[in-house]
Amino acid sequence: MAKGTIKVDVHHITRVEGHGNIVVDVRNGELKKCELQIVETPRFFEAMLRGRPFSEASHLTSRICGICAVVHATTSLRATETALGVELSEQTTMLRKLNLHGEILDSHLLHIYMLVAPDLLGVGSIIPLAKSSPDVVLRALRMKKLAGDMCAVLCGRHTHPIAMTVGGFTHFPDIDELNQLRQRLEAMRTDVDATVELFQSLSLPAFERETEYVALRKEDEYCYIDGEVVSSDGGVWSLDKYRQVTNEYMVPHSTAKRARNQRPEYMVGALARFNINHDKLHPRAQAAATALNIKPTCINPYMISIAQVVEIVHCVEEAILLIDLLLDRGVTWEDPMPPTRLTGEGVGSCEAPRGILFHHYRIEDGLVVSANCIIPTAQNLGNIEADMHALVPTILNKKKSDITITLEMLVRAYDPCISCSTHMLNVEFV
Amino acid sequence: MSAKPKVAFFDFTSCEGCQLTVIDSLQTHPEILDVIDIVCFREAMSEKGDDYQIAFIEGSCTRPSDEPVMKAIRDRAELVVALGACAHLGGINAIRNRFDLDDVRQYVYGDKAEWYETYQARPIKDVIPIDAVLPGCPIDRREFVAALKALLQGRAIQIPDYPVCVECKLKENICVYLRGKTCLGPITRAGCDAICPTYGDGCEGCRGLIPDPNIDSLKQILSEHGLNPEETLAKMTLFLNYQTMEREAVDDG
Amino acid sequence: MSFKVIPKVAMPEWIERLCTGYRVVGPKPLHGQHIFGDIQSAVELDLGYPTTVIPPKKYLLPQREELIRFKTDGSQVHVETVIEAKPTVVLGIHTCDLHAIQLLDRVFQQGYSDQHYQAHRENTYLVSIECLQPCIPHSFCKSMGTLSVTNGFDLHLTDIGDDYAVDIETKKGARLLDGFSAARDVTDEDYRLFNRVLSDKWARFPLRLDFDITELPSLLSVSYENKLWDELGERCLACGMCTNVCPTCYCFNVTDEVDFTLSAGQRTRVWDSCQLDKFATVSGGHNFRASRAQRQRHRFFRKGKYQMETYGLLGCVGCGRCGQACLADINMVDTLNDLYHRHANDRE
Amino acid sequence: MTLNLIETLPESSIYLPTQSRILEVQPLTKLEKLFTIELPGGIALGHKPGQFVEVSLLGVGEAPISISSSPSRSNGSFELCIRRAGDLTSVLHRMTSGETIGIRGPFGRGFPFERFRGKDMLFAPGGLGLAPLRSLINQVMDERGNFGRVIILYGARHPSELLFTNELAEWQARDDIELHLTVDRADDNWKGNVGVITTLFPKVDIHPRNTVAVTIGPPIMYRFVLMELLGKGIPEGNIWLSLERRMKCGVGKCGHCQINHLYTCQSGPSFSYAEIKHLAEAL
Ligand SMILES: Cc1cc2nc3c(=O)[nH]c(=O)nc-3n(C[C@H](O)[C@H](O)[C@H](O)COP(=O)(O)OP(=O)(O)OC[C@H]3O[C@@H](n4cnc5c(N)ncnc54)[C@H](O)[C@@H]3O)c2cc1C
Ligand code: SF4
Ligand code: SF4
Ligand code: SF4
Repeated sequence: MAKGTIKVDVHHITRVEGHGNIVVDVRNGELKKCELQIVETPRFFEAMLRGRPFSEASHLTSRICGICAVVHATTSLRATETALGVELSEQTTMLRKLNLHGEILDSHLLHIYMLVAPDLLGVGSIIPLAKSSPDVVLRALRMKKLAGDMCAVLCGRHTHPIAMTVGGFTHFPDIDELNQLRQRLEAMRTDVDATVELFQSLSLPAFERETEYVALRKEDEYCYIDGEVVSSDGGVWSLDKYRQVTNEYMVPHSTAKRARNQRPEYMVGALARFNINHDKLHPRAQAAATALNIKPTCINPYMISIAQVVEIVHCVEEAILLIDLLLDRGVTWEDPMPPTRLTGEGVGSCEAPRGILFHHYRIEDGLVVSANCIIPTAQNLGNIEADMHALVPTILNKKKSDITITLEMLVRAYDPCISCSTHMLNVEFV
Repeated sequence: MSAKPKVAFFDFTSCEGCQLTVIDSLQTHPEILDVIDIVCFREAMSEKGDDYQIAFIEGSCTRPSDEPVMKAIRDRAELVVALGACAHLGGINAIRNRFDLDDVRQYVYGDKAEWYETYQARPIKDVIPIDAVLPGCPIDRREFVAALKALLQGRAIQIPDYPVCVECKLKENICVYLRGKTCLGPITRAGCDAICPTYGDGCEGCRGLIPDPNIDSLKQILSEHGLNPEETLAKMTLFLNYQTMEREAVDDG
Repeated sequence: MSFKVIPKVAMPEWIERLCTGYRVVGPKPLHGQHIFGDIQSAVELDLGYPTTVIPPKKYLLPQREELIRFKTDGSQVHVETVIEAKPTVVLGIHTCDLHAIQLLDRVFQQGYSDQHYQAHRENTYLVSIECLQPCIPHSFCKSMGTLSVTNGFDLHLTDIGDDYAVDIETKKGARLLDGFSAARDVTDEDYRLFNRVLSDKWARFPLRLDFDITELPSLLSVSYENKLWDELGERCLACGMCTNVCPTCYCFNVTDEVDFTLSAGQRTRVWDSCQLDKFATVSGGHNFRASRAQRQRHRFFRKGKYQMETYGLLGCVGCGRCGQACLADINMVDTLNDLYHRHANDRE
Repeated sequence: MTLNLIETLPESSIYLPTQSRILEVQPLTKLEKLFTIELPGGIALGHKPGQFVEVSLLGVGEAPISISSSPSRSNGSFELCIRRAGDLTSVLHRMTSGETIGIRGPFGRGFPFERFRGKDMLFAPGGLGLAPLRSLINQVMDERGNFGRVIILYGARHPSELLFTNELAEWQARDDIELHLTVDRADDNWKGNVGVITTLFPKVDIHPRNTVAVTIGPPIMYRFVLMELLGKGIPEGNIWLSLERRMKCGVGKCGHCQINHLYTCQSGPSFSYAEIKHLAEAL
């Protein structure tokens, strides 16, 4: 079919969050068009934040995405806290971290088991999978439940956390709950090993493309909250310089915005984190990486899913360590730290399951007056298209249905959360 | 029960957290997959079916082009259930209804504003008739499970018509007002098991107003607890903006 | 029946002993309030507590209680009564709450006897405590005549300084002290202290109603059409907190649940409230008490008149919880005094 | 410490329904069906006219339903006339003979039948009110000799909503019953009276001192019918009605059915007007 004419139009790519279409147009063997169109309705969060009390911002922005609600809330709180000069207690920092580990787990498990695994096992979704491999599905549900319960113990629920507030928490887990979590996490190691084994046995498309990777980095830990922005092409930026990294722009075929840094596009997310922070992974996660045959710098985007498996191992181990620390020092009911001022500007940043997330607020007299949120998928969109451009010519000889599925799998590997990437660009921060 | 009912899930403007909650409910109730036949669930499956009896719709209608899609779903389904606050009440999407829409678009998309189709966010009942709602942001897992059972029994979905305070007191929570905070529990429909007060935060009204809420009295109470009129308005317009604007319209004549 | 004394230093030992054989519950602090909860050791227990959010009625009439369980196989239906009542010692019941339990006893035993309540009641050991200080600003037990008790408890504790004087009223009560050697006999000095503590306490409690409580039913009789109910109706949120926290309220709803096979499940009763909008609505939509004013009136009439007519006891014991819980500051004392003065003015 | 712990726990519960069998389901109108129910072993329900049972569907709920058959015609079964009004009754309407339903009761106070003997009886049911009243009417008919005149004034909204049309025809045919029917809206075949039930009252002359009137119908009907009955000079103690309230337990605990201080399920649902006229919440 090398010289043929192909039009692939995958409407509403399924098993991703949000609404996206892939459009590929090949005429006489030449790639005319290759787009990832985002048809999600615009949500206007930044506009809606204007005029609202700072205390509401994290509750409002957690609604950007149901899957990464905790990280939106955490990032929002960090932006507000930076703006209003709120120092956090050690306990708050630990609880926030633990909570975020729960969400990374929940989201990665959802992604690799319910969205990616069906492709690799050749079925349409977990529903037939539940028939053909019930043990796999039950394991996935069991592991995901623990991840969700972890968030529930810390903040009430995973989708739209409750107890996280500016300066701290409004509810605290008791020792019994933490002990139970710890026990269950330890018991989960068997499931984690089985997960690693499952993905060891599956084969992913071998496709490589040199890419710029961007992630948060801290000296002393595998970073998910705060830190500095680091690029694999070199360069380190403090969080308040995030605009120098993201350089957002718009394209007409998408309600989501895009970003570029040193190259015309870059990648964020599990693979970027793995490539940049591999040395900070828990030893068990490093061992899993070896077993899964992934090494930095890995430039196969399909390996994002494998990097997620590695992070699952890491998060389980880190969570156990964090709980041990908490159990050691005990959990006290402490009031949230109050703001030291009611006017200010701040940037918050976290690693969401899908990559770096930035929230940037200006607050005046306790009300948010301007806001900007840059979501991981927005940063990845350009890179996905660049991957598709590189990939399509190499697979033109395949059947159309194979091309379609290969492309869908590529998009799915990025785990795009399209509903949250539809947002704004030009805000003038005076 | 003879054949398994065919069930489809759809989403419009939303964060898809309600559908995630549906997926999460499988964690505690994997048997759901045995009793219903899910024919369409974009977030979780590639197969797409057009043959269904029950449609759950998440998300608000926020642009004219959503309307024909919703109507097509209505035509196919015997029963349409609004899933979550966005579908039920416009949800937080309706916050923007308080602003000038052009301004909102410009604020987010600058000079490219005209690329983005939008209009006032609205609950789906303003576009198509619906048979039931599962309120909340996100929906409550137990309420979703109970609703599925009711549908399997051939009964109507029942949701509470009393306020959150009832569930809050049954759990013996310390009222957040006594902890120096404020709460919309007295005017908000229960069914969430008072999860926000349980975790130390005041109710934000995501499940919508109870029938015949005494809003004037609550406003008085909020002001006695130190909220100024702007703060009170902010509370009444986070999840409740659509209903608040409806009430304002009635008050204005 | 008889008297003993438990030295306060021996309380931990007593509680530890009790815990080996019973579920032990008592008042403990939470976010600046108190709730009745499970007690594993004496340090959790706070017998000097002001009042609890929910009264100890929850151990006799739980917020949610399974009544029956059912299962269908084919055409066979199995239905069974569920009665689960674990022997429970409730420590530190205030006298007002004990009076309330006497009303609940009549409600659930008069006419059809409610076996579920009865089972809890028989398996619950009531250990009350003499109140020596007014507990919360809203309480008015002295006006209601509930500031002391002479019966209705299994054990009654009075703080006499370094010891608790223990009034043992029932065999059940005596059983709680079986073999507990630290509980010693009463001395003359103990009696002296006991008498002094009791006689000193009364002056500390204010009379808060401006009329005698025996006048309450007749005061209400002439107040049915009073404008006050409309005024309360304007303020009331119809949130039902006042009734849910009330030790003498017991109205309930009944709901069924099934599992996914649709063939097995249970029927559960859950506390309900006459203050809720739909409490008296029948199918077709007619609401027999549609306004908040009517519902508030109903509540006050139940407390001050109806229960007296039906069960011979007032429906309010003056604990003050409803006033403390009500965000609209609707409370018994102000309402009843207001009614009394309006009526007195009308007569002039 | 050795403890003698568990006090004996009872095995039965006032909330435990008796699983009973539906013998027959007969559609009466679009909304009402007549269910014939048999208790286990065909034992008699032992009810009085005016009493009700709690009909229980496990997994759905319970609803209070008046007993529509007369104790004098029990035959080991009893009848319930049930309107499809909501959740539970809709499920009930899908059930057929042979299926199982739960029954608790009979509950409530029936009509004081003994006190009615020797009197002229004036029955004034409206709509579904005939369902409970049928029990009393048929008991009176089965002791016809012990009563004076029997007058029935029955009103429905539409001819298609008239209940028990066979029995109506039988009564119509008898010369010891004066039956007058009316409908709010007629159809083409309707030859009788058109108008609300009160338009029937001028058609009958009674001896007020010797008449017992029993009226059952929707709340709005009572006010007007009572005016007619009192206007005819019937003593307040001889005017009887049955009040509907929400009920959850049927045994005087749940509080839903209170009319002022009275529990409808205990003191009623049958009341004489004299008993309730001072109760502001009754009518
Ligand atoms: C003493 C008495 C006798 C009755 N006799 C008959 C009769 O002979 N035939 C008949 O068709 N109907 C009768 N009814 C009315 C019947 O009980 C209601 O129509 C029925 O409860 C509706 O239940 P549902 O679940 O179908 O309706 P829904 O409207 O869905 O009811 C929802 C809930 O409200 C409660 N509820 C609603 N209406 C009533 C009500 N009127 N009384 C008590 N609870 C209510 C039910 O407990 C139910 O759980 C009688 C009611 C009473 C009080
Ligand atoms: S915390 Fe809120 S919901 Fe709970 S009782 Fe108080 S006002 Fe009601
Ligand atoms: S607590 Fe107060 S506001 Fe709530 S129902 Fe009772 S009286 Fe009304
Ligand atoms: S009415 Fe109020 S004061 Fe009286 S017993 Fe109940 S809660 Fe206590």
